[in-house]
Amino acid sequence: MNEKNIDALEAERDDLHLSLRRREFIGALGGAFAALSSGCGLRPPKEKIVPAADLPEGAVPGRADWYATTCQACPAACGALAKVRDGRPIKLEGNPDHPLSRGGLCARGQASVLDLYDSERFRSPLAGGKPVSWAEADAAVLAALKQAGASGRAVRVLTGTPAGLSAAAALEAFLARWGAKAAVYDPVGHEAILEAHRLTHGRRALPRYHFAQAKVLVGFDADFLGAWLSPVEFTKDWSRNRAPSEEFDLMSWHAQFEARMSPTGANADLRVPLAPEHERPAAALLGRLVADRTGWSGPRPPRASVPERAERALRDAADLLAAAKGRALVVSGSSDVDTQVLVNWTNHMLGAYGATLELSRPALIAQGSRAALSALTAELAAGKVGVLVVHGVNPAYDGPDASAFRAAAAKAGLVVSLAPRRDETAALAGIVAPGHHALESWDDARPGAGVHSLVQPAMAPLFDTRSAAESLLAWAGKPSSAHEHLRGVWRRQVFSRTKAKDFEEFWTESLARGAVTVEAPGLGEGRFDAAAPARVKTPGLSASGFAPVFFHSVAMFDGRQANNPLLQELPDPVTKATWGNCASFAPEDAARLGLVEGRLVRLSAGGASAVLPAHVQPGQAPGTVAAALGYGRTEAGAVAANFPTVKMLPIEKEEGGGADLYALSSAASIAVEVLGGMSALAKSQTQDSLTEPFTGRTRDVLRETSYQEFLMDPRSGNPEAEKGHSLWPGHEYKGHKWAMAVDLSLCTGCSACVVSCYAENNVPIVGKAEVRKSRDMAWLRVDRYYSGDPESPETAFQPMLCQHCDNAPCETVCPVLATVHSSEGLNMQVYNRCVGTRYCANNCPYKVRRFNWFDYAHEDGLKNLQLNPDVVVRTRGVMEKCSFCVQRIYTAKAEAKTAGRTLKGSEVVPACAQSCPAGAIVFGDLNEAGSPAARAAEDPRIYSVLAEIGVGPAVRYRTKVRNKKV
Amino acid sequence: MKRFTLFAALVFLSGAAGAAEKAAAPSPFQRSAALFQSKCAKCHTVGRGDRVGPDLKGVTERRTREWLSGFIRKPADYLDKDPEAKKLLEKFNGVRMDVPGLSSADADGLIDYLETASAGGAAGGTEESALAEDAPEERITLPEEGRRLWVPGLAGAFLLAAGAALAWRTAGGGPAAVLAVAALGSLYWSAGGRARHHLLGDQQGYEPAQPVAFSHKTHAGTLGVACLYCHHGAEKSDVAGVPSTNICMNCHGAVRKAAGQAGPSPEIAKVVAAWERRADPKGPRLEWVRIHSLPGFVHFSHRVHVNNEVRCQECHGPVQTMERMRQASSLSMGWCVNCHRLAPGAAPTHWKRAGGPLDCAACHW
Amino acid sequence: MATELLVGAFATPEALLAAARAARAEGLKVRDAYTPFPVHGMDEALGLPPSWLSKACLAFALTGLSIALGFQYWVSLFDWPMNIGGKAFSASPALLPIAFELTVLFAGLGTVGTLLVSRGLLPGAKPSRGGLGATDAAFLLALEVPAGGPAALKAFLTEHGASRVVEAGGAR
Amino acid sequence: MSATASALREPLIDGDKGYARVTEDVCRIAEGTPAPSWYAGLALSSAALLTGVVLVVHQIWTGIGVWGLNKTVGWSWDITNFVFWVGIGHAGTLISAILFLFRQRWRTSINRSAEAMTIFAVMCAGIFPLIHMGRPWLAYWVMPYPNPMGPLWVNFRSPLLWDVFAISTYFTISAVFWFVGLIPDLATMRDRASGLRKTVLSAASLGWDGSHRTWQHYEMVYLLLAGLATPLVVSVHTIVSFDFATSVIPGWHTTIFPPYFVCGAIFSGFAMVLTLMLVARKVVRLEEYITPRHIDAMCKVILLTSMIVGLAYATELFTSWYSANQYEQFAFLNRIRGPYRGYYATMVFCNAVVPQVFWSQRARRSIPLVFCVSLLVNVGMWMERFVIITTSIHRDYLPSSWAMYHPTYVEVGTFLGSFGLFFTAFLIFCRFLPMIAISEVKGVLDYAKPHHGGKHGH
Repeated sequence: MNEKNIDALEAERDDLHLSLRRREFIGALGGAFAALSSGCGLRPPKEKIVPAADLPEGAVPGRADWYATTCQACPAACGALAKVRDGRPIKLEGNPDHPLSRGGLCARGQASVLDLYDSERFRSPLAGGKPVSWAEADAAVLAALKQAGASGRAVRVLTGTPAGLSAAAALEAFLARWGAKAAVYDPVGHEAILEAHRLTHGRRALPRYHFAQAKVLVGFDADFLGAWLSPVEFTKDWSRNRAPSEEFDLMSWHAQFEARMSPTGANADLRVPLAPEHERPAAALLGRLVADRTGWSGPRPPRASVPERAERALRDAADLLAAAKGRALVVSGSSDVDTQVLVNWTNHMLGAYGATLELSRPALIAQGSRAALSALTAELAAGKVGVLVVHGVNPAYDGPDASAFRAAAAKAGLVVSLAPRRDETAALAGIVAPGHHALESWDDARPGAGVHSLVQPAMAPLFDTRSAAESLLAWAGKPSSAHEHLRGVWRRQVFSRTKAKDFEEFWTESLARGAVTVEAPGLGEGRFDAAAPARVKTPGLSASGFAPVFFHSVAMFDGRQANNPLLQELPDPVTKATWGNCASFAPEDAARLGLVEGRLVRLSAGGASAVLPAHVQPGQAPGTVAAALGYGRTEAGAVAANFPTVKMLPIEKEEGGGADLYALSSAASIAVEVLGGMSALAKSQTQDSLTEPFTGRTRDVLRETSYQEFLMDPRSGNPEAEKGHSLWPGHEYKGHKWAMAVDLSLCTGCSACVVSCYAENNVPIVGKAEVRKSRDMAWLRVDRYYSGDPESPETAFQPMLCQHCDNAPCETVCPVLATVHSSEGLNMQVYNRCVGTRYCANNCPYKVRRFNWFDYAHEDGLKNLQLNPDVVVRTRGVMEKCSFCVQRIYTAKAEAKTAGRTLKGSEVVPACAQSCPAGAIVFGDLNEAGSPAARAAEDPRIYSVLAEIGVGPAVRYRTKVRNKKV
Repeated sequence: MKRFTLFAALVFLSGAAGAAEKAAAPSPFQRSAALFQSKCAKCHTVGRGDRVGPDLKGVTERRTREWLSGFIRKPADYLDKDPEAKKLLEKFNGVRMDVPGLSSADADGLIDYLETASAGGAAGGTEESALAEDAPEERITLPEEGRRLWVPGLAGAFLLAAGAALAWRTAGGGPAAVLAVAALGSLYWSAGGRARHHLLGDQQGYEPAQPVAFSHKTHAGTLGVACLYCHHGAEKSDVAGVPSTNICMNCHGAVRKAAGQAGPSPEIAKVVAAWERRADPKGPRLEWVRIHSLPGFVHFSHRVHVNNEVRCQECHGPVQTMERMRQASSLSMGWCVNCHRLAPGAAPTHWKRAGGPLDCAACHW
Repeated sequence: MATELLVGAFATPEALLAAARAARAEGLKVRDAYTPFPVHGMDEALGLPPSWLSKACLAFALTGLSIALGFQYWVSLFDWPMNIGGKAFSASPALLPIAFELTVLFAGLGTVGTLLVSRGLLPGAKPSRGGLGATDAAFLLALEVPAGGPAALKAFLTEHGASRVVEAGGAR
Repeated sequence: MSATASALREPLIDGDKGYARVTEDVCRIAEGTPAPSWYAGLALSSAALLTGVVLVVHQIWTGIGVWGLNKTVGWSWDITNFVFWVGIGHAGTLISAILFLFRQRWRTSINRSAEAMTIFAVMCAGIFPLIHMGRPWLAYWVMPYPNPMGPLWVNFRSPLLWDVFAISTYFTISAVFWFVGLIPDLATMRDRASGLRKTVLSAASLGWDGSHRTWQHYEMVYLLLAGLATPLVVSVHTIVSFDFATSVIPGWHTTIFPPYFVCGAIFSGFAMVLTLMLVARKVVRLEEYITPRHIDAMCKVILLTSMIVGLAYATELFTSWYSANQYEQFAFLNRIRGPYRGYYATMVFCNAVVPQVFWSQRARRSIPLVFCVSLLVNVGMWMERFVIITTSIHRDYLPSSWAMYHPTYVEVGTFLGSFGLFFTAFLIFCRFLPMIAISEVKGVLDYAKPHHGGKHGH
């Protein structure tokens, strides 16, 4: 079966490679249509069609089916819908029915479908690096387990926090059978929060945050709109209070104190650069100020001094927080337990527990501890471990001391890895028992108490892999299919807690919905230990050198998806750099060190060092160096190592993609050495400001106003554009008139839309060298502009895509009619008619047209399986651009016509709008009265970018509103 | 096992999606008529003769209601045991009726429908194979590469001829002959010669040999199997699809010899072999040669056209007369656009809508 | 037309002009003059009417203009109207450059073509007065031999300064 | 202007030649064995041409990405070279047509070479729009031909399509004009040749016999062609300038472009004619035909057009300032002060400053100086096109997409290759065809001789 699958898929790949046609992918499930090109006479090459032998009833070739499942790209466990076309999942989208994520899906989630087709996945079990059968692998593991028992050496499982009930039950069964112990360690941990709650509330728990309830919000280095905990859920909640309309009651006020410029900070109403060493004093000061205003009578932490600017901001924040008691929230991403204790104290005083954050039904992700990993490393080093099973973590890369772990693991009797793909830890394993990709397996997730989310396969396994739960159960002596196991666990632990009567009915309904919420036993919010705040010590002065701020970026997170080209090419929302990390410095530090962008610097601490290109980051706290983690992986594959993805010119050489900073991440201070070399960053945007050089004038591209002014005048900051004269009467759109509105108040720059667009529209990945030459192919990009003081700038994001102008300048200039206007207001780009003069791109005021400079290789046949068969793969020499997802429009029309009804514009949701967790993008038919798109057109905040040149865009923006309460 | 559950989920989901789309409730009779169209009409007619199965006109008079209801619900039982049914099975080449999942209410409704239809109450006009015109394929036209080009062609011929005459007088025979030949060529082209020459890449008339000598003439013509019976994707999906082997086996599970032949047909044997060894990756596979092939940058939706009552033959030609399948139309863009341009008055009356979109993006994504 | 011709060769254009004028004055039939470059005053000396090619040129130009405008309007308004950049289907100003270019193209090619064809200047055509140096430095005058025979004519030519007199066939 | 004028005028052709001598002098170049310098020149230029061919093949094979263009700068060297060569291609027809209409008879010595130059320059120009396409093998789609796509025609609103018509019309009419002028001279050569050469020349000269009845129509046609080519020559660069003027990009969207481009074209065209003539008259010893008087006259044209171009630069700046349009003002400030300011400075220096030396007659008569100035003008005019095209789009409306453009070796080599083509073609022309219009020169031999001037009043 698996063999056959691969055959069929490879046949398809060959075909795709030969002719880049996409129509022939029919029904991969049961043997498939595979089209082969062979022979060549006067006619075009003869194509063969091999029909499926046994096509099941209900399966219709050429139609997409959607499965509800759970995204497994990070522990947040957002609900996802997998689009399956002819047996292949080709797209993940947010599941609106999911209780947490409610419809959005982040960049990494969107990209994770491509991980399924990663050629670095294991294709079969391995023993000593050689492919073996499952029977052989199981025998070897069982022998080692028995031998460990006999020789008195321990059996250990190193795992992340089990994602759900199924995984936990399988783990328990295994542990029970072999008397083993599990070391639970999470690469992206939130231990300080867990510990702090143990100290303040007597319970080691991670609260669930309800940003929707928070009208005043203060963040300390918590990138909750970027990559912190559950960004999709948080963005959804946060955005509820961010888009003012006239009937809107209150816009939230958000202050962020942070060292690096994070996407969250960039979206805050007030952002104050704050070095890490000032974080605890600042939290203490805020606590004391809030205590003054709320009448806290208990003991207080000692006074600490913070920079003056921060102190002023903290006073303002304290005023507002206290005034919004019960609707206020303070969050911190700090890994310092004391800081978190102070934050808990402040939240307690503000009455936030039970209102804006909840311990009663806590979040259940990332419960592990580093101590568990160090204890295990010590045990390993002492040679006490007979069998080590590693599941879902990669400490040989991202552990706090990866080299120690690697050395220790060598002393284990046998290391068994359950990793689905190559990684640094699997490289140490004697036996690899590869797991499935999430889209191939039955599993579940429990991101929070009472929230159960199902993972169901969207395709039969591509390779000879086995779900991790099946492996653990097999070794526990209770072999069961993952499906049966999952059903069993759910019958016992979920079904029993619902009111449903029939399990089968409950099960199919749950599968269709994707997630179930059950009554979780309320644990109560716990009692706050009033003595805790006073136990906090004020920190000593920081050491010399730079304070490290190594963070999880929106694209790379902890590096688990480093081999995903979609994420490598995704520009960081803030730095706009792709393909590798860079060391960011505050402008004043850069000036002092004589750094310019691209200058190589060596960061070192202890014995470890890393070389990175420098980057000057406005708004970064002086005395810090910030860089993204997750790069510089050695065992992740060709993409992570940044091998060229496009044919290079003979004179161009490619360099590696970023540096691994995990070894430096626990250092207190970093020495920075400026090296002689340069390595230009591959940035998708090189001009950071809307202020022109030479004139100092600001371009009216991104309109802003303050909430206060907005309340006085809803059109504030958005003066009506002068209406110019036209030579032409214009055309009437009688049927649909497609249009889009983007709310700049809601756009957080998270870039989910960008990846969604890439995945939906087969946008080519071009690689580092090409991005450096400004040749990225993004149809939809998120422009990021700074304004004001470079020490502490204001930031704004603006998604920019084809504006589908009614008077499109690109259309007039195309000599061959390759781009013309449709009767429904679309600016159509006909790839097959394009001869590639690029005149249209030159004449585009928004510069949203992208040219295929090369045949952007679709050489990795496996990756090609992700290509959307509904969208043609463009050949070289043609222009391409955003089509408003015309394939979705016409598919929806076909559905409507088949069903004999007329299409409603609001039925069509383009990929970008679908993915947006904040709901910033509204798409629809202007002629459909009362539709969101038609209503958006009446919004007083609506404006067209560059309205003065009279091109009449169909994409319009809503003014960004900042809450200037202070 | 895994696959089964996956399909179960798939079937469930597609069913759920379908249920959600159902419009206002139709009358019971309408529902039965629709049921007949979807479940029965591919093999049976009412008053249009035997197809794969018998003509059902007047069947309610021939059989009892109970017998019919039982047969509809559990055809297998009857085909195995009931003598009447066994006789029919023999008559219709051993093709076993297999319609799963009909309730007794469904069966009653169907019998009511058959009664009415036999009496002529429900015109058979909506029947799948009924064509509103006698030969819609005759409206297939050659691609008009040079629409209205005969005027400039003729003018060119005239000018060239005049030039030739002048050259004859002033420069002699050689130059005049060249111009005269050019004039003749132009005349030929404008007088219709242009229609006789295919442009490069025009596949019209392509009629390759297939691995199995499948005859559309026999199946669609003589036996009158509805097009959508095998190419069922055409009404639900953009892709019509080459039928999967299990569809062949619906009939050829029993039928092993061609009409009028004594022994088993070697052609059918190929299909049977492909079916029986379908699980074997090295087993024989049916590698059909693709005939209708649009370039990758063109999207054609079968379901939109089929649901607009555009007949299969209007594009694919008189398939029911083709022993070997051939491409009847050029499938060029101009050919597509000629129909899309038809105004409501000019379009065939049986189409639900006339005047298809002329936007590039309607086909080129 | 088997009329015999006498061709006189002169050294300068002035001599040729004088001879031609004299010949016409004496009522001799001047068939043609052959010169290395166009000699001014020759038209009048030979009594040629003004060239009609300017009228042909105008006709060609008008043809080009109407074809260009007609075709562009037909395509834009009737054959396949398209919304391009929101402009009206006709977008008249945009049609002018091509109309102009095609006017010039038709006029130029047509006029030259007419010249070549009407004067028999086509590949393969034979020059009629080869070997007499009319393309180098000789100025020739071809006179029809009157009924009285060539002698008087020969004398006439020599008298007007012809350095050489040659008999020629009657073609062209 | 009769007697006085002739007394003041110098003869157009030096050396007091007879008709036969002119024939001999001009035909000798095409009939004899070429000088070693000709072979050296041919070797050099064909090497450059070969380089260009190799690089163009590489570019078409691999993709246009081998150039340095990017998402922001979609045109740079390619269209710069195109406009540059089209501009150069203006001098020939201008000299032939406009000077003919203005009865500037000094043109006869240089018009043949200038026309040839036009044709070769337009060939060089035509290559660039062709190879700048992403899919040059589909270039025929820009022609409105009946096709099985509906038929789908072309976009008559696109300036690029106007370009197609303008350039192809210009090329056709120039080539016809050139060929019509060549016919009598080909006949002259035919009558001197023998063997294969004669056969070829016989076919090419179309049976020309110098008949005055033909000459009469011929002169009319020549006049008509000149009359047609004059607006054509103006229209071509006007239409080329529409590529930019009709766009919405600040720095491109400029109404001054048509006259500005036409003058620039004449300016650069004359400079290129001068460059070539100065070399040619030395190499093939035509000093008596191309006299200092010719050079002097051309220098004056260069001086005039230089000042017009300089005025255009000033007007551009004034307009952008006066427009009060933020984007417009920035576009021009960015030219002067932005990353490409070196190009702008070179452009102003070469085009507006350097030619001012021609106010001095001594400068106009100094061959080496004139040669240097003509080269600098060509450099400056190339810069002008680069500045207009590249600096306008590399920083347009949205700062987020601003980008820098740097050429690659492929672009540089392709440009070199276009020079290779130009000079190779020109050298072959010199070798096989009469470089000077024999019949026309014969017509002006008497010019400035008292009897002639008196008679015709030139």
